[in-house]
Amino acid sequence: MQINRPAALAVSLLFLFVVVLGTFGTSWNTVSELPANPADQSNIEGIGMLIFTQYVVPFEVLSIVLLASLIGAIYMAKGEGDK
Amino acid sequence: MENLTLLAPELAIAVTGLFVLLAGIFMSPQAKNMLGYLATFGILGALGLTVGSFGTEAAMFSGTLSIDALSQFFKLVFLAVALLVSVAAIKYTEDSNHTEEFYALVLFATFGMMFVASANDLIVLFCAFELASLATYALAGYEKQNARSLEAAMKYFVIGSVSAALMLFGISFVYGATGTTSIPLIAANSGLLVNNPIGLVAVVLLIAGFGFKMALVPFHMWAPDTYQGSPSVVSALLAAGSKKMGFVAAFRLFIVALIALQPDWQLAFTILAVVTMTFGNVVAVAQTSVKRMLAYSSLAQAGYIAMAFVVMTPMALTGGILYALAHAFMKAGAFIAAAAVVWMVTSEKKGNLEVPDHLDSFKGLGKRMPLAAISMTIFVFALAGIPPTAGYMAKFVLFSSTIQAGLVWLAVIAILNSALSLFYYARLVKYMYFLPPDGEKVSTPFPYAMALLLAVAGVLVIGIWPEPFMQWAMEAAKVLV
Amino acid sequence: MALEEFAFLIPVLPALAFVITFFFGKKLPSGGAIVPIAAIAASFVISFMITLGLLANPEEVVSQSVSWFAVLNLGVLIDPLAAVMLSMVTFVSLLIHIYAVGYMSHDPAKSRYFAETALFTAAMLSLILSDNILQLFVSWELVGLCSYLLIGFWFEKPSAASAAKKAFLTTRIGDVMFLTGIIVLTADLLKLAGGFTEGVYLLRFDEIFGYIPQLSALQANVFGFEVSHLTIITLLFFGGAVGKSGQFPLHVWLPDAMEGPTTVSALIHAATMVTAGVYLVARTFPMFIAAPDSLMVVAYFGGFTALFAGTMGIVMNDLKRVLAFSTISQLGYMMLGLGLGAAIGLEAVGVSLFHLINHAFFKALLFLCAGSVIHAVGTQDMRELGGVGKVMPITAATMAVAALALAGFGIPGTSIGTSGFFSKDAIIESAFLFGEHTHNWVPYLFSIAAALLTSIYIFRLIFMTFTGKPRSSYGGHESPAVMTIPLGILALFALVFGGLTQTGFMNFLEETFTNSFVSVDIGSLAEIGGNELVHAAGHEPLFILWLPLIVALAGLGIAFALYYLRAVDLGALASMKNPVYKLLYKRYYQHEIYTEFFSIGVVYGVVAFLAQVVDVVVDSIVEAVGIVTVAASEELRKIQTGVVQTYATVVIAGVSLLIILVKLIMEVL
Amino acid sequence: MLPVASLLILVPLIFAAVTFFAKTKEQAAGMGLLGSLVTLGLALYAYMNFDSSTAAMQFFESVEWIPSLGVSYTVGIDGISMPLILLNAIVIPLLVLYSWKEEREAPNRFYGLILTMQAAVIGVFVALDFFMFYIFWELTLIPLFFMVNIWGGEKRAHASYKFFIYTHVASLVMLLGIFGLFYAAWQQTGVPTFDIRELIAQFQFFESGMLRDAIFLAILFGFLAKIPTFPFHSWLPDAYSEAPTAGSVLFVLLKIGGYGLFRIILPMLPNTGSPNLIIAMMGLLGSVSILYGALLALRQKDLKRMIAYSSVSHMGYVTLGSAGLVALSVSGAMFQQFSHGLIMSILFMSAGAIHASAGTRIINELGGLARKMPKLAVIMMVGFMASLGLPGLTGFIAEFLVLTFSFVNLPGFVVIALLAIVITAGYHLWAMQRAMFGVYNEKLGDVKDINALQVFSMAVIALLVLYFGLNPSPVLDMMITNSEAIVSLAAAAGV
Amino acid sequence: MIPLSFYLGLAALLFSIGLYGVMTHKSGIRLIMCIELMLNSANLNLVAFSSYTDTLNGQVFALFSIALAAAEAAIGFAIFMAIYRMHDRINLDELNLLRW
Repeated sequence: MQINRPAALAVSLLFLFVVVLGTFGTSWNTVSELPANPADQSNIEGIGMLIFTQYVVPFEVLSIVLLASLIGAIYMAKGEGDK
Repeated sequence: MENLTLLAPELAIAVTGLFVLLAGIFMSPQAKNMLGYLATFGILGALGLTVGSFGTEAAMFSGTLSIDALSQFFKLVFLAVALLVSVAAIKYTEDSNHTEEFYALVLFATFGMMFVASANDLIVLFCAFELASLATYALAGYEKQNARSLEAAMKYFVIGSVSAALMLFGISFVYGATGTTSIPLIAANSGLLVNNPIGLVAVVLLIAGFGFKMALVPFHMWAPDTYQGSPSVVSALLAAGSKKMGFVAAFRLFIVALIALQPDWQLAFTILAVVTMTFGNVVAVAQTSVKRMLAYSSLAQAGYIAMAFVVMTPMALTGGILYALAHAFMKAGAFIAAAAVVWMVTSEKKGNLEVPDHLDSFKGLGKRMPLAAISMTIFVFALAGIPPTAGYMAKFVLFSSTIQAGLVWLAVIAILNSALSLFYYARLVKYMYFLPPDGEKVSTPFPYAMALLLAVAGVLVIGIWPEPFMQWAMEAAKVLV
Repeated sequence: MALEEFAFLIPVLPALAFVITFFFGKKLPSGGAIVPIAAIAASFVISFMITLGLLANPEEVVSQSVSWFAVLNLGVLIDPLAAVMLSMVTFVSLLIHIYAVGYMSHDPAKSRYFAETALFTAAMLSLILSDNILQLFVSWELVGLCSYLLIGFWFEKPSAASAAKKAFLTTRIGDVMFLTGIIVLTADLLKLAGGFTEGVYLLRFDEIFGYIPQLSALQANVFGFEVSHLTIITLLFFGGAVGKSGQFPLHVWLPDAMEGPTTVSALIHAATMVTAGVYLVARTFPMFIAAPDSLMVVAYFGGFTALFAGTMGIVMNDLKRVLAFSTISQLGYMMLGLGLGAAIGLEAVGVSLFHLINHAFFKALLFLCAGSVIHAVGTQDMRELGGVGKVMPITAATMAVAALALAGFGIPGTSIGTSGFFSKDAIIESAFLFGEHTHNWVPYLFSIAAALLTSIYIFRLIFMTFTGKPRSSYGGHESPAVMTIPLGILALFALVFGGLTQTGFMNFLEETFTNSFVSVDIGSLAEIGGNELVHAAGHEPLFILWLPLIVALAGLGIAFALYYLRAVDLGALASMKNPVYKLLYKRYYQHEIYTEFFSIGVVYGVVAFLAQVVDVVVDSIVEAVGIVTVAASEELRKIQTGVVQTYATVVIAGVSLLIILVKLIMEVL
Repeated sequence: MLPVASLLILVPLIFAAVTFFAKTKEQAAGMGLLGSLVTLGLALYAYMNFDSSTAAMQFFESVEWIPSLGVSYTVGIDGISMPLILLNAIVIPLLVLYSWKEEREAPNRFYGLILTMQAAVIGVFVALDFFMFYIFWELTLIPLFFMVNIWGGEKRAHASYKFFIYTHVASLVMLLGIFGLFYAAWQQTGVPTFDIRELIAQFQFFESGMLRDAIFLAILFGFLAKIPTFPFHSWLPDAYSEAPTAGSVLFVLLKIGGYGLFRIILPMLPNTGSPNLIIAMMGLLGSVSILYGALLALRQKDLKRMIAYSSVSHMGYVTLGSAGLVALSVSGAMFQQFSHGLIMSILFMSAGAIHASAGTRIINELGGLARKMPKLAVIMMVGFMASLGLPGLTGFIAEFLVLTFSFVNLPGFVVIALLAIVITAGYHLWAMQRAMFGVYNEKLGDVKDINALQVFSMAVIALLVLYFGLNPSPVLDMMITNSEAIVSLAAAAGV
Repeated sequence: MIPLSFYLGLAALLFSIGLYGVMTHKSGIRLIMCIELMLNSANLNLVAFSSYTDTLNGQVFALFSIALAAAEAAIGFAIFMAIYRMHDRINLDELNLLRW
């Protein structure tokens, strides 16, 4: 089986169908209304607070992720000099 | 201020990783061989710290990390695998000029896995999960002059990324329905998920995300190719280590956070477990590449462990957790033995160089590399569940739990699979001992020998004296129930 | 008497002789023959002394028992019945062993021969003095084994190997019936006794006989007939006897058994082993007489066999085959004699055993004479012989005596006559009595017709072998003294034993079942079995008394005319074109029916073949699992196409399908 | 008092480990002999100190092992296991002697596997904890698999896998039964235990129903397939006939299936839902096996296959005798196990010797071997006669007890078995006639008789067959003691 | 007010498009783009939910995931580059040494 576009289309449509059915069939428990003027409300500060308090662990992990991907990418992408 | 001593193992790994990386820059290619020992000591230290902290329980960083028996147990698993891989890789990276990168990536991947084990928040979980994935993508392609290694890395990356996306998509729905990413809070707010179709969608998306790591059929597609194509030591890390990461994440997420959706995921896991173990075992029969065969056997083993989700009794979870530990030793050991054979074939430049792990390379291994052969025999017998090995003990507990829960049909499928697996395992043993060797005797390189002996020790100790491991696994299972 | 303490030595000594001869015989002179001869001589002495003691005091039988295993025992019981058998067997065996020293002198494997005959003697003696049915069966099987080994003594001859197998298998059919009888008996006894009792030997004859009334009362439904358990058991025992004693229809092995050395034929297939069946029926006679219909069956089979074997005996050309059919016929007489017990009660045992003992002497003699001839001339085909009497006068003379004894020459009403005369006539007279009493004349007709045939075939043999001119060039000389002396002794016994012991013997045997070991009332048992007994011997019409002699003389006359005078051309009569001759010569096509049709065709070809088909099917199911698995593996692995896009497709389709599947199953449940 | 039960497992295991490292053939065989002789000494010691008047466990040892699962190291010997241990201990050294002069690859592994097998089989006999029992049970597969796979005949690969996987599936089914037993008893008492006797004792308190019967049937199936009984015998002919001589002998010493019947099945039987139905089924399978094995043996062209099928036939007596459920029929079944081990050892050794000398085992290609191989002929004759149930040899005692005392409860099945007796005699004698008697087949070339060591080892077994055939009490008495205990259990439950 | 379902629908659609792309494109570059699309559609979900549930976790999560996606893309490109070096093209469907 090589690349099979109709099958791929069918599969992705099926996925769409299932997910849409799932999301639209759900009565989401949302806030009654969005903040009056979202543009006004800056949540940058809140996000920053969260990142450095509650989510400091993923933040630190992310540093290692970046380091790892850096090493990995450089290693993979670098042509061997001796080749 | 948080008590960081509880994170000492993780920190030790991270520091070792950074140190290896930095030290490597300043070292001559020959001296780089030292790095392997360095990493090994780092891992040993972390292992010691982990074992030392057994029994402590704590929630850290606003509850995003949870130090408990489950996390400690799986950290033990990951560190054990890392140790084996690290020791074996001393030989593997001997002639490489990139030893520091290799070890750094191994250590970072381990670091990621350890965080997954103790993650108590989906954000931590996802980030750590990705760390473990990203680091191993590069490792899989470590032999970048080797088309197979690259192909393995490519497939691993593509399917891994798709799975990550699926998982993130699933997480977003869970978050949307509960308004939180904290695992305990999700459990408390899961009303909406239970009553709406989105619950099932989210569950299956998450299963797909973790199933990628666990290599459950049909999310396993990358696994045989990647396990076969990657350097054997990396395959060991993937099959023995990162696969367990999928399990520990799934344990926490489904059993703790989404317990309210148990009917959905239980059913899904039932289907997956049965299909996975059957497919894995059946297809393994026809394999001629040993690593590929081990990959399929790895699928089958994942299917067995997934039975823990189906049975969901304390005994089953104990069994599943114990199985994770046992499988870490058996599978890592088996891949390292394969690594030794691949080394033998490639260094002699004789035999099937395209597929150095072909069954034919194992001919007469009992004469050529006695230690590798006997270790491999023990590993495959353990995988087949033959006493007195860790594999037997784990199967004993896990399979017996299905009977306890009255799931006789599941038990029957499992044992039939287990019996079928004997076929290909025994064939491998036959090749090693009972076919004439193709070459001279070769002494097993010291690092491989050490790694193999460690793994054998693990397999046999768990098999013969399982009581302490049983106790730990039971403690870990208690966290979940 | 102290000697009785050593009764157990009677079988043990020959057994030891077997061990010694088997392992060390080759190093001893004449193949170690001296060892078994000495042992058997000792056994003979012990037996004979005990018999003498019993004759004086028939009540005080010798009885010893030791526990064997479980509730079963090994034991010795020497009552009158056993005593006469013991004496006869040890005596005949001793003579034949001595004879064999000469006969087997040229055989390289003679030590094996003597070892095996010693073992045979041991087993036969153990059979006779067994005090329980199981030991009897064990010995019964062991004599069968020895018979097998000795028939196949010259195993390199394919015919010998084949005959040995045939003998073992045919008798085995009987043995299984016997065993089945024992099994049924044991199960019944267990039920009746309500379990085991410590110290009670379940299968000892005294125990068994004590339960006869209860056994008879047990009824079973066999093919719709209500049959007494006792009848079933006794008929199964009789089945064993049919096999061992060569009765119709299991007689087919006995003529073939002549492939063994002639001494073996004399000892085993004439004098001793083949009479074990008769002995078994005699030993369990109280059971037979108490079992409705059993003795009638015995009588019919015996009578028919006597006649049937006679018809085949008259056409055989092989010296030993004639004698073999003669043996079958005479065994038929013995069975008939026992069967007549339905009318004459316990006397039947005496009559039958008397013939058994006499037959042992003259038939052993006949065989040994035949052996002497064969030993000397190297062939046993009578068509190639003739005029041997001139070369071997002693052999000819003794054989003539034996022939007279077999044909039953003697003067009725006096004590003058050969042994066979007294015993055979007694049976024929009993058959007459039986006929008178029950108006069933079939046994009598069988027996008188058989008497005529007996006379014809035996004198045919004498005339064809010893008279006339040689029909081929054989060498030949008289046999050595070690062979002729036993011939002389046996001839003496064949001549006078019957006359001397006639009445004493019968009376002695009547004591068999009333003594210190067991005491049964045959009369009341006969009532249980529905057999009315008569006690009116000796007032038969004169014609009846003389008739056996008349037919014997007639037989002699016919044989004389045909084979001595050659008054009639036998060419046309004795040719394959004559259907009667062909039928007889082919032995009623028994080989075709038993071996080719039943054994090879039905059992091997059909039943075993069907079993093999089943096996292939069962096995194929197992194999199919393996084949299907491997095939599935080859197919399923192709799902891994190696193209990453396919992999992604499978993963994503998997997600969607899993969602749908779970949803559907949840809905259904 | 020595801890004999443990030593009986440990000694062969240690010697096996040492043997694996032997360098030369002599070293390997010598180690094998030494190990098996020490084991024999231990077994004899145990036998001498054994009290056959009690059905209780002797040489009992128990140590906790995995408390969280209730697993303990518990061993002991009683009248059911003693004779089988003795059988093993006697035959293995003789087997080593028998194989002494044979040339083969990797003798160290060969003898090492023999000793491993011995340890495993004795382990099954002495284990009183299901966990251990199962470990040893499975362990027996491995040496046999390799025996067949390495040193076997032409179709060894196929035969070995078939045997391995088939019996492994059966064992696993049994394992499921054991699990069921374990959990049900745990639920019952609140204390986990794998103690065999405790679990059997608990079995009677289980709720009646599907589960209880399923547990029982699963365990029963494991044993029946191991015995093996028709229709679960498919693995046997291939495995027995393809195995090397030593492998075949190890197979016949593998008496663990029948042992399971006595140790586990019969005590549980009275408490199943419909014991009479199960008895009838076992009786039917046993008697059909007897007849069926005999008929198939009659059809075989290969001497070893013939013996293999005759083994199916003989093992039918074990099943039938157990189903008979009378003390003496059960003892007969036990004795049949003992006897069959000895007799079949002779037969397989004989067949192996013929194959080694004449180069073929096809019966029709042989002929007149008795002239060239007189010593073998005598011993083989003893074996054949014992196998066809000739009185005076062990086979008869066993068959007589089984048939006679099973007749009390199962007359119909005994009649089926009786039909087989003539056929049994038939195929033995027919084979004997064609292979050993008649004119010597000159095509076979110059065939040599068996060597002195082989004569010795086979003759010793033959003498034992004779000795125990004449005097079975030394082993039969203890069997009866234990059978009575087993049967009284059934009687108490009113079966 | 735009209903939540609009966002969700859009995200699902984008995700499906991404999937279709992964399943059909031969080129590694396009494949990575599609993967990015999928990850970002999930981010869209997270942010939308964040707004509609009035919690900030989702947005934090989205930030992290953007960083992760970048790292992932880096590794991916590096692997494809190595492949390119070896095969001189990155048609992924031609890489099928490892199969069956």
